Amino acid sequence: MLDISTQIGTLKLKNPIMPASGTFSEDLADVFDLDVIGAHVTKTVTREKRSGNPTPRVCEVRGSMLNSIGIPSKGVEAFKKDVIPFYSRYNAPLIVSISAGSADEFASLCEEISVPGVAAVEVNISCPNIKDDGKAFAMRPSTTHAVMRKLRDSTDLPLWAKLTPNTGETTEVAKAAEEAGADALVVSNTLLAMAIDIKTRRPKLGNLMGGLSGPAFKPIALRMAYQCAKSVDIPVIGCGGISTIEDVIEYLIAGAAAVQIGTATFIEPKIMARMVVDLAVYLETQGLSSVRQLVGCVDDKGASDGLVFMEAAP
Amino acid sequence: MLDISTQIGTLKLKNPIMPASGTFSEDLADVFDLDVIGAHVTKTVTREKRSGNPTPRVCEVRGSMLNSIGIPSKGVEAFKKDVIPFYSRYNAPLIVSISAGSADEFASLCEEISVPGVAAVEVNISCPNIKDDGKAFAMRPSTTHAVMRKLRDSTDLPLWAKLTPNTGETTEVAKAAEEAGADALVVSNTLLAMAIDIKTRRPKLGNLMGGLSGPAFKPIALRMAYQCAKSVDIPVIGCGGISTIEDVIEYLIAGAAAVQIGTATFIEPKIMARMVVDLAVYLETQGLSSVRQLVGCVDDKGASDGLVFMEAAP
Amino acid sequence: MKSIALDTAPGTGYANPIHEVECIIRSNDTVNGEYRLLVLNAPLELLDCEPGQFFHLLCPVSGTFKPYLRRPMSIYGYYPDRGELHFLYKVTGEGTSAIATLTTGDTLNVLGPLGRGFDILPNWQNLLLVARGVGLATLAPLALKSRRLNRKLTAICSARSRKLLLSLDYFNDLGVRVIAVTDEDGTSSVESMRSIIEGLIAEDPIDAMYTCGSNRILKLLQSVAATHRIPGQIALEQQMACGIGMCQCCVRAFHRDGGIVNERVCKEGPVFHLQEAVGC
Amino acid sequence: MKSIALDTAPGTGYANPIHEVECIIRSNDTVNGEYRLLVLNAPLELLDCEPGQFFHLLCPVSGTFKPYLRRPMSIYGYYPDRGELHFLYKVTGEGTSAIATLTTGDTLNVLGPLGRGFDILPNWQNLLLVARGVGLATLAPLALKSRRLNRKLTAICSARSRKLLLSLDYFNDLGVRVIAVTDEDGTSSVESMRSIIEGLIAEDPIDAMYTCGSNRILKLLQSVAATHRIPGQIALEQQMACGIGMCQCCVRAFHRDGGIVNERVCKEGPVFHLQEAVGC
Ligand SMILES: Cc1cc2nc3c(=O)[nH]c(=O)nc-3n(C[C@H](O)[C@H](O)[C@H](O)COP(=O)(O)OP(=O)(O)OC[C@H]3O[C@@H](n4cnc5c(N)ncnc54)[C@H](O)[C@@H]3O)c2cc1C
Ligand SMILES: Cc1cc2nc3c(=O)[nH]c(=O)nc-3n(C[C@H](O)[C@H](O)[C@H](O)COP(=O)(O)OP(=O)(O)OC[C@H]3O[C@@H](n4cnc5c(N)ncnc54)[C@H](O)[C@@H]3O)c2cc1C
Ligand SMILES: Cc1cc2nc3c(=O)[nH]c(=O)nc-3n(C[C@H](O)[C@H](O)[C@H](O)COP(=O)(O)O)c2cc1C
Ligand SMILES: Cc1cc2nc3c(=O)[nH]c(=O)nc-3n(C[C@H](O)[C@H](O)[C@H](O)COP(=O)(O)O)c2cc1C
Ligand code: FES
Ligand code: FES
Repeated sequence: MLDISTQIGTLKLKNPIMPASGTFSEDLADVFDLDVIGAHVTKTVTREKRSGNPTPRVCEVRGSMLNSIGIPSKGVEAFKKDVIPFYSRYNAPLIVSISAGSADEFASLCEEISVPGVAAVEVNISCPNIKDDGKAFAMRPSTTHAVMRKLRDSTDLPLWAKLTPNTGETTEVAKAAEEAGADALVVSNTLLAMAIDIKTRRPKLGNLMGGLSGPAFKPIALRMAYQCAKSVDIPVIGCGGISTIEDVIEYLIAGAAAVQIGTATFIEPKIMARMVVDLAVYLETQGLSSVRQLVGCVDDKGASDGLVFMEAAP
Repeated sequence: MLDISTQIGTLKLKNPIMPASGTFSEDLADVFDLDVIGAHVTKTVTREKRSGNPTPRVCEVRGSMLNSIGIPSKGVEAFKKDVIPFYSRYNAPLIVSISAGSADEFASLCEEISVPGVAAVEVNISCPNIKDDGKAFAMRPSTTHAVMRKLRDSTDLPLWAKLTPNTGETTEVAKAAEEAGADALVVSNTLLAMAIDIKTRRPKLGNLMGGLSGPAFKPIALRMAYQCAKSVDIPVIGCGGISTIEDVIEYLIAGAAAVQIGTATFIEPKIMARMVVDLAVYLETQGLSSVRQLVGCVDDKGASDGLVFMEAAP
Repeated sequence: MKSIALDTAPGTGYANPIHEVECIIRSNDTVNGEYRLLVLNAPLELLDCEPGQFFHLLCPVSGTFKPYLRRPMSIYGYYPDRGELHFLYKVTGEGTSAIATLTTGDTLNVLGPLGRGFDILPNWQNLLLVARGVGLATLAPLALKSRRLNRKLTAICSARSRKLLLSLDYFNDLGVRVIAVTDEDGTSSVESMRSIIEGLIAEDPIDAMYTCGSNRILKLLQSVAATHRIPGQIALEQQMACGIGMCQCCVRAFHRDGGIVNERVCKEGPVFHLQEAVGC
Repeated sequence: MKSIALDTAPGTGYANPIHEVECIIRSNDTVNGEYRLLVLNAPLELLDCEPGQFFHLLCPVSGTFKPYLRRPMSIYGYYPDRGELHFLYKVTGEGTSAIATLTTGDTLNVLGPLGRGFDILPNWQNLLLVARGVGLATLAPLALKSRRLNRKLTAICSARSRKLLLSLDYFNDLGVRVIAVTDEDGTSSVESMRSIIEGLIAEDPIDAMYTCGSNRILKLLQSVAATHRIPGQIALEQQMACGIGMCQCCVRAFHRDGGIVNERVCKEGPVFHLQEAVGC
């Protein structure tokens, strides 16, 4: 019997394919049956209503995209009223992504959102720590640890910490999140980037800079997922640039227990549904009986000792 | 009269197009006349002979490449004997890239290489600081400052500091380099990344990880070049993913006073020569009379105040 | 017929589900110097659409053109009887250049129909449409529908030059009264158009106005419509990634309830109330 | 004729400078199930080459194939009289798949000729060539040259099956003595080949041996050549980025002066001394 389920802490997912926060919504239900995927992950929600960043919020770069959506949010009340009930019609577990400008606000939002219908909370600690120096919580181990500690005390639900690629301390941040009680790591959010329209000489994004996602980003996020899987014992959920079934498998081999698909859904809206099938076919073709046989099977001959050294460029 | 020259500190380049270290060598003289470009930049050289990393040293990723060449080096003696004399037949200034495992070794190599025929020294501080904790000097402002100080004392030649994109402190590192006496910043070296062969389950690079370069890397390096140009008063030399004349112009508009072309030369060996012509044509078409009119002309409405905040992902 | 109540309650879904289909190209020819007409073979489920809706096109990667995101394109014509879907487009950048390379027999992946189209409410009998340039692509199917519903339609078509005026034959064939205005004739200025419209209203009161795109025309129609209390609708554009409401990148600001709200062009739009639209 | 002194003094340059040319494709057909023959129209400057040299091909980006780096490919044939450049290739991944989509009249950007080719020293009269699979592509032009130089050449051609044996006609036409060995006939084992070669040597002493690729054959030839003190050359492969000596990614290890040195396959190679090659 083919087993394509995966285990993220106490949460069993029927398959390792789920959406990335901000690239998925109720609207996708008009395209395919959302119950075929392993979990549902909502756009990051904040406590208050927010309108997000100025437009243009998106631009194309060679083979990928930048976005500076920001976190437009209807606020937690509207979210609980409209969004959670929508997803309760599905069996797939609902993962709610949250964000806040300080550790305390983060914790109180987390508490507020820990309601029936929510299976886990993904904490988007790649957002700016406004109360502090404005750098994202996940830029440093210390701020990661501090916010995760408070979050841990605020809920009994599984906590998934979403990391940022903008830091130079990936493994340290991963360990800090684990130590402070994260149940899983999502690796990772988008990478700060920029594009300028040479005709108008203006930044292509209304917000000056934005986050790189899509295929161009894959080798970077894959490296981070590998580094994290080597450094922590909690599950790592790979995210970044996945657009083919081979990409999914590459992440699993690198050590990810599940993956999130973001930008690729914009190009091929049914891609997640397709990948669930393709993954089963792949396992069968390879004579494997479960996803677990793939996770972390990278043949790296113990080379991971060199991880720190590798943080230098070639 | 069309003026496509550019000024990097005391050094005047007849045009802003030059190669990136490690993607250029004497061998390119078999393809075009090397005197048409603004400067010559050598592969990083170390004091001792070194053999570099295990193979495979290169792999393809979607629309770009990873490399883990390492720094194979014939050593400084052979370099002085063979390489410097080769380039002395050209008018274009020779920029020698150097690297070492500690600040002191760096400084003494810099002194040793400060010989006639060398117009400036590019210090590849993106390499690991072996004597310290193995992280690259340019990962942190403090280590950057320390090594640049020693380097500054070791030579009278212009010093170009080559930064790494693997840090979360780009602007702080840039400022530290400037403060310690760098004459220009080269932004930037490659970004740590990884790829796994799903058939063999082995990393595609013999060295496990490597540096991303090429088009996929452009929006990231451009963002860094912009951040640096906003943060320091010394010239910034943009480097990363440039493969069209539009890319060159985008970097100039973002604030780079010159650019380095790396990976694109592997695809189109004559690209630098072509870009010198294309740049002149572009300026003419736009009714501009000098490169200087482009440098830093980005219309960002003072948005750079938000730089730190932007270090958070969207 | 869908109303544009513009509520954003989640998960209400479309009346028509969204399809992703690889369509075969029937033809892809230049219409005049600047525009091209793309005709696709389309299955029936794609053709259950409304004027004002759009498709999100996956442009081919070929040679130097390497578009990544899909490109939104209004439905210029949908013909269930012939199994045809038409787009009228202007080659502007990488994506549309790539589409222009396609020839008969090639395929194009389309996603749609998307968004909310124009309304023609039962009591809207005398309709006015004002369009400039490629905006006609968006408004053309409205003419077909208004004829099917037996409404009277006047179209003011504006362009830089007479050469660039599009779709005049198309409108004439449908019995639409066409008023062509151009920059070269000096008839396309705001004042000139205002007096044309005021003349039309004086002749026979207009029940609803439609337009798209141009900021200048938006301002003009808002003013005329406010004076005469005529309802109106406008189709708007914005950069898009997903095209189906997920990414929130395509928002625009609208006046509502005395304040400003953001709405997604791809989902709550691209058709909005004329008076709510904020010029830019 | 260039010698393979294998020195790495900088800036010595090639005898032939390197050209980047957009060539028109004359044909691109399947040769047998696994191999394809690509024939390009090539200007004379590209055809001043040596057996064993290679070109670096810029594979087209089309549809799902999006190769980025160039792909190295040995010269299978160069015909200045006909203005033709031939490559024999196996479709293995994205790049070669993309090349396989090209048809007559399309263009392909090639860079070369690159690297150092095989030597045929004046006193090398009786030559042996041992090739397996697509390795024949690399060794074939050696046959043409040896004929031009009036040398005697024997080719041992090895493949999985008789069906996959390549270029036999090509060799036969050139008057080469061909010995075909296959896995299916059980004639391609190391022992079997060793006795064939020993038989040849006994018959008529061999002056030089050539091979490429296969590790098993390398080991065999190194051993036979050492016993009989026969010089030899081998063409090697390695992942390449630049193809012209700049990036240092294509190095391989070689025995030299009692130690191990790294040499660039694209520049000091792809042809190296048989005894210096390190198997892998
Ligand atoms: C709902 C809607 C309907 C449209 N209908 C039509 C139509 O019927 N005919 C037609 O010719 N054009 C139409 N457009 C505009 C069309 O989408 C753009 O011209 C096209 O995306 C340009 O792509 P490009 O790659 O050629 O240009 P580029 O300038 O290279 O595009 C770069 C990026 O900007 C986006 N972009 C550029 N212009 C626009 C624009 N005006 N609106 C939204 N995104 C843009 C592109 O989608 C792409 O992501 C419509 C736009 C929208 C939003
Ligand atoms: C000097 C030289 C001469 C060659 N001559 C021939 C020839 O005449 N006929 C022929 O069929 N093949 C030849 N090869 C091998 C050929 O280069 C590879 O088969 C080809 O690069 C595979 O590309 P791909 O995209 O189809 O495969 P992929 O496996 O998708 O390639 C991925 C990457 O690995 C590289 N790569 C894969 N295999 C090899 C290889 N064996 N050697 C070097 N790089 C490789 C590719 O160039 C590419 O960068 C030669 C290789 C070298 C180095
Ligand atoms: C349009 C857009 C909006 C996003 N919004 C969020 C968000 O609200 N919260 C979050 O944690 N990540 C957000 N992300 C990041 C994605 O969840 C994901 O981490 C990233 O895009 C990398 O994955 P990908 O390359 O598959 O898209 C967003 C990404 C995109 C492209
Ligand atoms: C094969 C290769 C070797 C490189 N070697 C060096 C090096 O020795 N020293 C250095 O400072 N940078 C080195 N780099 C980095 C480049 O100089 C450049 O910073 C980087 O490739 C980004 O530019 P690109 O995208 O235009 O290639 C190397 C890059 C490549 C691809
Ligand atoms: S384009 Fe994604 S929400 Fe409209
Ligand atoms: S491929 Fe670049 S040195 Fe050989």
